[in-house]
This record gives sequence, C-alpha cells and structure tokens, in this order.
Amino acid sequence: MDFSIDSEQKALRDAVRELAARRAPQHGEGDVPVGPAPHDPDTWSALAEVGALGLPFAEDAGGLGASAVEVSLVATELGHAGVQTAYADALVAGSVLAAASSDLLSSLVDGSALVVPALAEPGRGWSLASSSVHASGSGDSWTLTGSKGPVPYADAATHLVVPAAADGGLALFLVEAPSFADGIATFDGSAATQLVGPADGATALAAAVNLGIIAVCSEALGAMDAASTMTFDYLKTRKQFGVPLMTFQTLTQRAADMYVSLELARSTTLFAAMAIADDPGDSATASRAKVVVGQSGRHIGQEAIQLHGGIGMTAEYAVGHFTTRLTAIERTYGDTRQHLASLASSLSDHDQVDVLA
Amino acid sequence: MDFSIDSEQKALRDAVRELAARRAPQHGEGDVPVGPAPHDPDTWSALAEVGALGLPFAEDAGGLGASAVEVSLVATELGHAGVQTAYADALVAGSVLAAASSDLLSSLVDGSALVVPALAEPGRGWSLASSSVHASGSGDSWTLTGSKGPVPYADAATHLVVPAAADGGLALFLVEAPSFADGIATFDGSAATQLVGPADGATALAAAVNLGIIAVCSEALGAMDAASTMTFDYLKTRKQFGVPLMTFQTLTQRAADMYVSLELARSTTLFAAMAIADDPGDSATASRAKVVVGQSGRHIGQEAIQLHGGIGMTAEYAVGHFTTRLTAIERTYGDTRQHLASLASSLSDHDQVDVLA
Amino acid sequence: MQHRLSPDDAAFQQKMREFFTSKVPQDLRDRWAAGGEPDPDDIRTAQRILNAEGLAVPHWPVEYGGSDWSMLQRHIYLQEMQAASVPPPLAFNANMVGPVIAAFGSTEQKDRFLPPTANLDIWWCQGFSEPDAGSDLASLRTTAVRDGDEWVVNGQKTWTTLGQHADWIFALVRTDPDAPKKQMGISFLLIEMSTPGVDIRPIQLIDGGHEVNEVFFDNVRVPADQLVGEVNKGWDYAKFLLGNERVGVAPVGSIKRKLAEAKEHAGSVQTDTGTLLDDPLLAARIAELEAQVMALELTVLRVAANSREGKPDPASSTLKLRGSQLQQDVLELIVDIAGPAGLAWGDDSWTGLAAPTYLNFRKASIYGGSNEVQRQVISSGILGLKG
Amino acid sequence: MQHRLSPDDAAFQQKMREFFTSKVPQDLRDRWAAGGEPDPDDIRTAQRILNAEGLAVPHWPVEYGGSDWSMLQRHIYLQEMQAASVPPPLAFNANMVGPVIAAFGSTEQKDRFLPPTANLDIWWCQGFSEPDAGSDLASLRTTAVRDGDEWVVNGQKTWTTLGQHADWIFALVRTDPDAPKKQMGISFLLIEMSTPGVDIRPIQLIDGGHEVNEVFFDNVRVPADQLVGEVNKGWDYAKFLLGNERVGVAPVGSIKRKLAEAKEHAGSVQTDTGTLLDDPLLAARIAELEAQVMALELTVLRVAANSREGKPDPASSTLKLRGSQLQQDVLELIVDIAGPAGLAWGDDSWTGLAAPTYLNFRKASIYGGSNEVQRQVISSGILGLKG
Repeated sequence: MDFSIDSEQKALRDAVRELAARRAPQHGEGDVPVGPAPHDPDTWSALAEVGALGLPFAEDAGGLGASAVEVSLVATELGHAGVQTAYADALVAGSVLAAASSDLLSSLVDGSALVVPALAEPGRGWSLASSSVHASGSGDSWTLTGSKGPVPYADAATHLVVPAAADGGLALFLVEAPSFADGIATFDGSAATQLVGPADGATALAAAVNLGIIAVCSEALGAMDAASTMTFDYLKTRKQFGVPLMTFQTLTQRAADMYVSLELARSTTLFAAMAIADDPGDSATASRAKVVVGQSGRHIGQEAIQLHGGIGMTAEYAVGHFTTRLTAIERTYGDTRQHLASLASSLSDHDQVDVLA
Repeated sequence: MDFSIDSEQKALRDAVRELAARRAPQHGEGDVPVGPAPHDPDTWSALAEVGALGLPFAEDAGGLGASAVEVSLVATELGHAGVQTAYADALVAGSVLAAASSDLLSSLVDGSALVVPALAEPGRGWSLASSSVHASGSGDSWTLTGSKGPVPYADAATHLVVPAAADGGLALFLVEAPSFADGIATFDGSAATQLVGPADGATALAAAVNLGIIAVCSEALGAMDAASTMTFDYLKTRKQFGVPLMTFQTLTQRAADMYVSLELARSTTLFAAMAIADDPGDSATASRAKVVVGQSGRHIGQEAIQLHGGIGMTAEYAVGHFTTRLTAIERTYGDTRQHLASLASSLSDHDQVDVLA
Repeated sequence: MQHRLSPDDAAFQQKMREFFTSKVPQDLRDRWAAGGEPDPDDIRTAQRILNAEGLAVPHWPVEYGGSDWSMLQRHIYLQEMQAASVPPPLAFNANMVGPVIAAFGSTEQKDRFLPPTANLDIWWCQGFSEPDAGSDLASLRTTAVRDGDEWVVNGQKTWTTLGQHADWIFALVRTDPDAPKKQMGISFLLIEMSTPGVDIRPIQLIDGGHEVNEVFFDNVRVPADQLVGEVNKGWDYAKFLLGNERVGVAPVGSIKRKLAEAKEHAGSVQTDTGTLLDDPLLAARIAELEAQVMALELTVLRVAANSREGKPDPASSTLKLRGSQLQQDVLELIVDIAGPAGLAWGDDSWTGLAAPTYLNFRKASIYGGSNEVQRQVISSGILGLKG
Repeated sequence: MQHRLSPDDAAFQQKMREFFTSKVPQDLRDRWAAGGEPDPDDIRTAQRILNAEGLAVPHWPVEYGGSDWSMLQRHIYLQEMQAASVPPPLAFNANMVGPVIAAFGSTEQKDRFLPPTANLDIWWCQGFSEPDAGSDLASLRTTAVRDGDEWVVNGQKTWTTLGQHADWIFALVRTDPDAPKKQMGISFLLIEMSTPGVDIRPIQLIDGGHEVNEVFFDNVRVPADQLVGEVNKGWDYAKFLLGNERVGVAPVGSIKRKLAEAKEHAGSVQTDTGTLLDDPLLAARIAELEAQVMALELTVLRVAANSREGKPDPASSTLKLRGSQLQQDVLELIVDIAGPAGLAWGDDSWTGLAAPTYLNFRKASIYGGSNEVQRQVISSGILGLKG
C-alpha cells in the first residue's frame, strides 16, 4: 500500500497542470458560459499531445501502457482547473475499443476521432444492465433500432459506442458519424459494427464504466480541492462585522468538516484508481468510490457556496462553477443512490471490505 | 385548525404534570436505575385515578370519552418528567378491548388489570402484517401456538393481547395470566379468547397501534423538550475557557437547530393526535409523525449529550436518561426506516399531503 | 384542539382555489410552474388580476386594499396560490416596501405609493445589501447628504433582485455618519430608478440567469419627501420589514407543488423493474420529504396563531431556516430523478431545468438573511443564548 | 502508487492473523467481542500474551520492547488485533504513559516503570480532566506543592477511565500557580493509587456501567522522583501524549468487525419477505457505512505514511473525528437491527447489549478531545483558520 507517485507520474501531472492552467475558463465581470461546456478541440488536441488519451490502454493496442492511476492524475488536474472535457467519456469508449482490439483506438488516442459512449436513454433511469436499443444481424452486418441520449458531446462526436440488446445478452456496437436531434441519437435500422458480443458485452461495459468512474471521481477530487481551498482562503481574507470570517467559530468548524470530506474522497479516489488499474472489473470498489466522492462532492459543493455567501452564487466567481460540475459528476455513470443499491445487493459476498489484500 | 387547548384539557395536563413531578426519578450521586424501567404500581394507580387510562375510550365501553388529544397531553407530561410507564402499551391493548367491547376494558381503565400487547416476536423484525403465532379453534374455544416477545412489562402484565394468524387473516386474542421466560411468552396450545376476528383484526390492530404511536410520540416530545431546555440552560450557566459555553457560536448554532427539530416534532405530534382522534385508522399520519419525531428525537438526544459533554454521559444527570428513552421510542411500534418504507409504498395515493382538510 | 377547517375556512379555501385556478390564465401558470427565469409581464399580469379581486395585498391595512383575514386564512391563500402556480405578488411591493409605507409613511406617501404598489404599476426593488457588508447589513456605506429639499445619494448596492425590471428602489442610506452605533444614522429612502446618476448592472448567477444586480448611485438627487418616516430611524423600519411576518416566510405551497412534481417525474422515468417511483430508496426519500414538509407546514400554522404582528419575530427564523432547507432538498431530489437526462442543460424541459434550478436555489439559504443569521436570531431571540 | 501489500507485508499480516487467532484464547476474545463492561482479568491476560511475544508495545523504543515497524505494519497489527477481537494493550499504559516515560523520563524511571507497564503489572489510569475544566484541560486546579523530597497533591480529577482497576495514576498537576499562562506551571506526576489520601469514586454512566471515576487527592505525598521530565513542563508532555500517533486513533478494525457483526445480525432477523439484510433501506445503509469505513481506513493508511512522530498532529484529529462518527453510526445501526428485541436490556445477548452499547459510545465524540475540539485543531492547525 503506497500512495506516493513516482517521477514519471509527477512529470505527467505537472504537464497536465500547466496545460489545464492555460485552458482554464476565465471568470470576471460580464457573462461567462455556465453549466455543461461544449467540446473544445484545442484543449482536446493538447490532451492528445501529452498522451493523456492513451494512458490506460496497452501499447500494442495503440495506447501508452500506463493505467487508471495516470488517468486519475490527469483528471484531477482538469477538475482542479475547472476544465471540462470529454476525457472520461472518451476513456469509456476507448476501453471498449481496446477490448475489441479496434483500429479506431489509435485515432481516439491521437485525438483525430472523438468516440463517446451512448449510455443514457430518453425517459429511462441509469442502467448498465439493459438497453432498449435492439441489435439484429450477424458477423459484419448489424443494425440498431432505438434511441440513446442525451449523449455527451453529441455535437462533436465522430463515433458512438452503443450498448444494445442482442440475442444472448448485451452487446456493444460502434456507430459512425451519428446524427442527433437535441442530443438524442435515434437508430432506425442504422448500420453498426459489433465491438463486443453478448457473451462479454456486460463485462466489457462494466470495466469501461469503472474507468470512467475513476476519471470523474478524480475530476471531482480536483474540483473539491479547488473549491475547498478557495473557501478557506475566503474565510481568512473576507471581513464581516469588522473581523475576518474565520473569527466565526461556526464557519471554521464547518470548514474542518469540509476538509475531512475532502481527505476521505482523496484517499478513496487514489485507492480506487490503483484497484481499477489492477482489476478493471472491480465494480464494488468503483461503486464505493462513487459513493464517497458523491457524498463529499455534495457536501463540499454546497458548503463552498454557503460559506462564501452571495458571491458564491455568481458566475463571475469560480466556486459556483465547481459546485455545478460536482453536481453533474454525482449523476454521471450512476448516482450515489444507484451505486448504494448495487452495493447493497452484494453485501453477503464479503464479511468485511478488505483494502489490504 | 386550532392548536390551543381548552380549560378541561389544561386541567388534565396540570394534574398529570403534578403527578409526574411526584413520580419522577430522582438522580444524584450514587447508582440509579438505567434503561427500561419496571412497572411501578403506585404510578399506575395514580394515573388510573386521574382517569388517564380511560381517556380515548367511549364512555359506554367504560372509558372517559375523551380522545387521542388528551392522551397526548398526558404522555407529554410523563415524558417531560422522565416517568416511564406502560401507558402506550395499555392504550394499544385497551383500543383492541374497546373494539371487541370487552368487559376487561373497565379493569384496564381503573388500573386493576395491566393488559399489554404482545407484538414483537423472537428473531423477527417489526411487522403488523403477519404473526408467526397461529390460532386454531372457533367460537369460545381457541388455542395459540408460537412465541411472542420481548413483551413490555411482562413481569407485571395480567393479560396479553396477541395478534395471531387464523383462518382468513390476522385475528386478535386475549391471553390471561400469561407466563414468561426472559420476557418471551411461549404459547403451546394455550387457551385464548378471540377479541377481534380475521375480518377486522388487521384494521383494529393498526388503529390500536396508531394510538400507541401518538402516546410514544408525545412522550418523546416531552423528553425532547426537557432535554433541550436542560441543554440551553447548561450553555448559559456552564463556563469553559473562562466564559459561558453560549459564547461559542458553534454551540449556539447547534442549539438553534435543536430548537427547530423540537418545534417540528411538537407541531407534528399535536396534529397527529388530532388526526387520530378524528380517524383512528389514519396510519399515514401516524407514520409521518413517527418519522418526524424519530428524527427529531435522535437529533436532540444525541446533541443534548454532546453539548453537555461528559456530564451528559452520567446516570446522575437527567439528560442521558432522556436520550435513552428517545432511543427506545424510536424503535417502538416500528422504527423510522420501517415507517418510511410503509409510506413509500403508498406515494401514489395522493398528490400532496393535505393537512387542511 | 381541532385539525379540521371550520366551515367558513373550508369555504374560503374553496373560493381561493377556484379563483386561482380559473381566473389566472393556465399558460401563465404553466410557465411559472416550469421555473427558469421569470417573465416580468407574467408577474405584472398575475398581480393585477389578484389586485382587481382585492387579493394582492391582503395583509395590508384594509383602507389600502387589505383584508382582515386570520393567520390561517392567509396561510390558505398562500397555499392555494402556490399550489396553483400563480406568481405571488411581488415581494418587494407586497411584503416589503408596502407594509413599511403603510406603517411609517406620511399620508401623502401612502396615497401616492400604495395603490400603484399594490397594482404593480410601480415595480420596486430592494437596496439594502452592499458589496462589503454581507450578513453585516448595518455596516452599509451608501450615503445620503441633505442639500436643500433633496438628499444626495452616493454609493453602491448589490444583490438587488429583479432590479432590472424596477421602476423604484427602496434603499437604506447612511444619513448620519457620526452616529454612535452603526445601526443608528440610517434612513429609508425611496428612489426612482430613472433619476440621473442611478446605474444598474446585472450579475450573472451560476445557473446562467440574471436575477440580481448591482445598483450604483452617483450624486443622485432625491426629493426629501421620499424619505419614509423619521430621518435616522431607517434601521427600525428595515427590522420591521425583515421580521414582518411568519406566514409566507417559508414557501410551503411551492415546496409541496415541487414535491408533487417530483413524484410525477419519478413515475415517468422507466427503470429495469418499473419506474423510479418504485425504487425503494428514492421512494423512501420522497416519503421522508413529505413528512418533513408536513411538519414545516404544521409549524407555520401553529406559530402563525401566536404571531406578534409588526415586531421582528424569531419564529420567522425557524420557518425561513427550515423552509430553505426543504426547498433545497426537494430541488436536489429532482436532480436525482432527472439523472443522466439532467446532465444536459439549455432547454425548458424539466430535466433540462433540474440542475440549474437546484443551483439557483442554493441562494435560498443565503439571501434574505443567511441560515447562519437565522440560527443566531433563534439562539439569541428565543433561547436567550447571548454569545 | 501501489495498493497491494508487498510480499513482506503480506507475510507480516498472515503472521499477525495467526498469532491473534491462535494464541489468544477464543473464550476471552468472544467475551471482548460481545461488548459490555470489560473484564480486567481478560485485559491483563491478553496484554501479557502479547507482551510475551513482543507485541504489546511495538511503537515503543526497541530497547523497551518496541519493534521497528513501518506505519503500515502498525496499522496491520491493529487491524488484525481488532478483527480477532483481542483486547488491545491498555491505552493508558501502551499509548499514553509509556511513550511519555520513554521519551522524557529518567533512565531510572524507564527501568522502573516501562517493563511492568508493558506487561500490565502496573495498571495505569489517567488523571488529566477536572470537574470544572471540560475541554479547557489547561485550566486544571489540582495542585502539587514541593515539601522536601515530596510533592503534596490536593485536588480532584474526573472521567478517569477504569481507574477502579488501577495501581497507578499519571496526573497533570499545577506546580506553579503564578505562571503567566495557564498552560505553564503544570507538571506530570506518577502517583500510586494506594498512597494515603487518594480516594476514588466510580461514576455510573447511562448504560449502567462504571467505567469512569472521580479521583480525589487529599494531601497526598508523592516522592519527587515520580515527577516525569522537568518541573512545569507537563503540558508539553501531555500534548505529546495526546497527539502521539495517527495509527490507532481511529479504531478502524473494531468498527469493521462491528459492521460485519451488524450484517450477520441483520441476516438473522426474519422479516415478512426474508431477512433484514434484504431490506433495501437497511442494506443500503450498511453498504454506505462499508464505503465510508473504507474511506476512513484508506485515509489512516495514507496519512500514516506522512506521520510526524512525536509532534501533536492535526491529521490525528481528522481520524479521531471521523472514527468516532462512524463508530457511533455503526452502533446505532445495530440498535436499528435489534429493533423491538433491543427494547429489553439486561442480558448479554447482542440485542440486549445493542442500546446500552450505542449509548455508551456517545462518549466517543466527547472523551479524549471532543469532536468540537478536533475540528478546532483541524481548522487552525491544518487550514490556518485562526479564530
């Protein structure tokens, strides 16, 4: 058990930190974009250039042969700088492409293709267990029928990875040049390529989403760290009633609770990255990380605004943007409640949760 | 909608307040009883004398023709003084006796018989829907087989009201002079009298338990009120670091939250008493009250000890005893989780919860 | 004790329900129910419909349009209004400046301002908060210096909600900088927004909307007859205004409507085994919120009966505190129900509005006295815990 | 970064597991696992078995029985000990007075006290808290006045855990009442409980047990060689003692064992549809606690690697704070699982012990530095928020 990073990892982290600082959104007087950010090709190219997009994939598949740990370092820096990207989504898609030994992976890694997963379905809650999109066909000839969406970064995606119900179970398909209406992709007997067949589809999808969970948890960790630090600094510098806010014990006690939440999320995220690097199919650890980060992110996001007061509500100040992003991340790849329900169904599998294996 | 009490109710409240003050446990140096209290015949006689035991039952059945509102006033005073009794249990049993027009009700009301319900079962969670005790027989001749317990006040009970599975559903039986081992009553073909048949058993039991819920919620209200007041007083008088504890903002902010919890519980308990007085079968309101009081009681009980510090942990100081009782009440007649699950299963029955009907 | 409505109150309830659902246009109420940035014309239309029926300012003196209702009736009125998704009369008019003018203004001021205030012919905004003050409202630095028959105002206000639509602003200004306490030397001034030297800048919030503003005063000359009550007594009037009422301080009807919508939404989201309304954890959370909102509503009803009208009232703090918490909890629940669909913003569907609305209402525990201030009012004003 | 144990650490883990489960008698461990008031003989027996194997005081200097383990190994040791329900070496001996004597005592004191302290031949108790001090430990008023070769002690201590079994007490006493700050002028004194003038009174707690005591000193004469370190430096030693270590401050292994027991209990309670372990709400709560306890354990492991041994350590506050919360949450969960059966007290079944144990551990957020104090240490010591 070792939480320290080596010099190569440190170099990667520093490179991405520098990149993220350059690509970070600028706030200040006047209107700024809020909420989900569109795809930014420049940021994406820069990420491809530092090799971020290929980190967790084997070298012989066109990846860089690093792991979820390096993914976590990258995503943490993006989150800390408030840079929203398709990083997690591309890694989920890339993980499926890697499982399928798809040639497209190299284009994903070099940034020339933007491949994203189409997991959500209109009018349906989050589920990895089923898909209302149906696949029919065989061999090289498949068609899909049904709808998926909202699809992240639909405006920019060149390809979709689509889970669909096929004979024998859930299979994973690639759709090229998808078309969208309001972020929804509707397949009407549309041609698709099978990436992973029904025998392995659910397993490959779970592993891919686990990697995505590591990426978004890490991004959340960066955002929580930044929002907490801003809040602590604000308490030190902002005066009210003639004294700094840190004079008010109710605020400093709550700041301490924020710090505890942050540290719990940090430990859990780092551990989960190591665990998923080791066993991409360890969905229990991914779910536990999603729960801990979801709860910490909610706590820190809400308190960061509350302890700032009015200024925290404004778009010209960064802290509310972090809360916005944390709110989204808690509902990405399954929310806290859904991961708890999943964990609750497997309590009998183990006596205790063993982290020292 | 009127939360005020009339002069008759005020007289009842004052009488019970005076009674409760006389019967209140004495704390101080040296060991005192902790946890569940045994039956105290003197207190019980005193309650019978002021008419408390017959309040919610019709006069022609031997009751006093008052209602759950008066029950609530009595139980609140007992809770405030820390007087533990079989009051709620006797009312549950009495409600079943009243439904059965049983002659025994008058003995319950005058205090000569202590009739309690045997609802819990060894090794089984709380349920009003089923019973592992089976009844067989017909007419005046019934026998019961199975176990119930722990039975409250088993040492002193003269009769038990026992729900048992009969042909056609849950029926309610009376068992005289029950015998116990470790608080468990085991029926081995034991003779019993049917009070309510399977057609009405579940309904009668639900109404009886709703009355019990009003009694324990009210007792909890009294205990919360007393524990909160002690805590606020302690913050005013106790000095630390050379200043009164109320100088510490983190404590006064938490005291404010305790007060809010208390007031929410107060409004809900009073309303629920009125609602059950009007419709004894309004289990949804009883469940909501149990949830609100359960959560408030947990919050106030825990904070009352924490804000007191070490002294709150000691048996010679009253505040911990209130917390003990609040802890028990939350698990009496179904706990918060179970009432939430029950409410959750009937969400579609209504658009909004309407209190102004 | 009696939990049922009296026949009179039940009839009153029925009358309100019928009025709100039949006399205020459905399309207007649908827009209000959907949320998002409010349309000022809808607010004007609704208030005028209410005012025509004598229902815009029921808690004002009867001679200026008020009704002599019981607290319970006022609650029923608000509950039915919110249940029907009728935009409430603009708070700055109906609940803030109106009662202050009615209580402390001159007869001339009452006659001049109250009718157009009730009818929203004047749209008021509030000039209390300042950039460096935060919860320490009394440390305000905007000054008004007397010059002949005028006050000359300089300074800056902020968090001025819907100020971009306003015709007038009621502002706290410092008229005696040498007063021994910061709460003294403050006056309550009415200023027309079109007066030269008044400038307004919208502030964007994290949901993208622009509901608050900064207002700048640069040598703004205000006629002396626009000062309400006595010079240097403005803080008293502000306290009166802020602690004015228990009824309405917690938006119970709106919370209940949102919670009912949440159930409807949950029933519309399919899962592998049914709908989200069948999800045990989500359903339990809804049940819990229903119980907690019931407790809040009952507390509103109970404490309203003991109201001390016209005095700052710590019981209001209980309702404001708990009301904002539950409002935020219900809005957060809707984000959970929206799930992956809520990750997309930018359309007016309930899923698209879920997250921005939740984020917007983080303000509820900050604006109008933060929850920390409310707790402070409770602990000192009710519990007697003087720090 | 590496989450698996190295082969050496895995072997160490295996060795510890085997030792604890095979060398400490099962019946003793079963009694400890059941909870309730601890049997002092079981504590003595266990500590002596450990000490015989060199496992009672691994964090002491090697020459006095310590082992030169890594922080990770110390965590593994504690985790396995707690998982096997082995009573830990008495904290007053192993974690408090022992390290202080080892760090600041004279050679004579070390040789005299450390071996019997490690072997629990001396049972120590702690004399820090006083009735009027509460969290303000430094305001203590028990005095020690030098008289020849002796100190004469007068005053009162309280919350002295297991003091009724103790042979000796280590106490903070005021030796210079005129010191300019209350933290100065305090000394660290070792006092035999059998000394004339020492009196002890057990305090009953709300669970009915007697684990804490008041200790009274009436002209108690203490040989001067029983003062540890320098006169008037006692506060420094107390701070050393209180902030001594990160590993072990959160009882992760015990919490995990209790949570595993909770699952077992839940599986044993029948419901209308299966067992309580199938109850979606209860199961989700267990799953949540498992995740939160995992987060705590990982934080212990992560911060342990950065320990600053021997200095008061605000990171310990994080672990103490969160550890006490989770311990209390798990014990409360067990009360829920016990349900109606838990309403009866007085036997040693898990249902009968559920509520008293829960109530007893409300102390966890008060004793040893309340959670409010821990938050204060975090906010000032880590975040730099100086009130």
